[in-house]
Amino acid sequence: MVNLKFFAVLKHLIGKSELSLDVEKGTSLEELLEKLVKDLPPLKEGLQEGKILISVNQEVVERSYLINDGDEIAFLPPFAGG
Amino acid sequence: MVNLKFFAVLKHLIGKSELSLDVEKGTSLEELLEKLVKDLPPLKEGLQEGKILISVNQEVVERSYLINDGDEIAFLPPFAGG
Amino acid sequence: MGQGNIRIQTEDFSIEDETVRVRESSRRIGGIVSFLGTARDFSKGQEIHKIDFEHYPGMAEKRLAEIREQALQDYDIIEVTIIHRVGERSIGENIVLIVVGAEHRQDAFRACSWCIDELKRITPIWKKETTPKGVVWVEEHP
Amino acid sequence: MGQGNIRIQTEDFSIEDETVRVRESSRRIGGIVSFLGTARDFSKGQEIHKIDFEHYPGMAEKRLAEIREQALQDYDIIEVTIIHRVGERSIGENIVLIVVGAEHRQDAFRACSWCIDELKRITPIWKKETTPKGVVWVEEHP
Repeated sequence: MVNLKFFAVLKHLIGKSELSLDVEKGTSLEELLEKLVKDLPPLKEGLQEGKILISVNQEVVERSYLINDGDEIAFLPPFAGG
Repeated sequence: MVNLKFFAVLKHLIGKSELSLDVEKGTSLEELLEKLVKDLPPLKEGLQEGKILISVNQEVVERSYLINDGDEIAFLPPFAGG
Repeated sequence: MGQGNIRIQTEDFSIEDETVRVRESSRRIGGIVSFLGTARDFSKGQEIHKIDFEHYPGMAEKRLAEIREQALQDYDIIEVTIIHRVGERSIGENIVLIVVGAEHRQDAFRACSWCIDELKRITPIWKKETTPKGVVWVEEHP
Repeated sequence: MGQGNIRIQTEDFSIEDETVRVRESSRRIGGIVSFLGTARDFSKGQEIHKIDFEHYPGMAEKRLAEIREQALQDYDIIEVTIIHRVGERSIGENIVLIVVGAEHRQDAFRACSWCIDELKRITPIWKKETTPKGVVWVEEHP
């Protein structure tokens, strides 16, 4: 089981801020994304434009990352703090 | 009549903060200094080292400046504000 | 939390208190440089009625703490405080405060400028502006 | 005098009040950069017991006003406040405050840094430090 988090415009577009999913051990983030974008088109758009960063357990990671049970995976639109 | 002002270390060394003097119209600052330094050795030292600036009516001037009656002439050691 | 050097909070901060705290952290401090970011009334020509800041709780605080540590390591400075407000804000309100204390002012200027650049670059905070034309999620490039 | 953007005074200033005044001078202000100079407890290895600031009344205020005008002309900024304290000061006390408000932070950082450099360069203010070895008139090179 992994926990997905959506923030800001993504939360607004997707219509939810969290989602829990079962994933097989050893699945890469890339593979998870392939499944996810079918159900969540706004995610696809953001990911294609390269604007959305992905963090796992609050650290930004590459898409080759291999998912572990209990991971907190977050989708981060462009930051605008300050 | 001109009014001389001494600040900080100069005031301390010379032992006074102000001095009034009669000068002939058209006298240059350079000429005034030649007379002054005989009576005020600390002034001579500072002027030779190039450390002391001279202002007339609160604007820094060159020594070629021609003195006018009523001028406020100040001797300014190195600044240390801030 | 209200007294730490790294905070994300909805309530306002006291510029005086935060500056004095940095000043009193060491008698060696000779210069303090601060950056205060406020909510402006227009952005790209649009009048803004309201601004909402959202953050990723936990991760945002971690990034600010990392920025502080990195600044203390990379610059010749003594103390750093970073505070960012979130939630619904109005025009003119304080948004972010960075206070850097150093022996010498040049180090404090450089470190403070770096901190706000880095905050904008890596901290998961988002800004939604409400304008007469609708809602805009701001994408700022520092 | 107590409310102006250029002041030389013996009493302390409020960092909060001065910053808020700059912030409220225009709704376009998005970034405020401040420099606070404080009295450090050592200078060139000497412990300092007391610091006395002396200024040339009239000329010092004129120079600060010129610095403010020049900064407003040369940088893309909106407001500047410069305050310098004089008289007998203790370690840790506030000495100088420069607050610069601008639309964009880079302009505010540059202008604030320039103002304090220029203040040190052209303003007739002197500093006497009392150390265990006696009295020293400081000659600082910015």
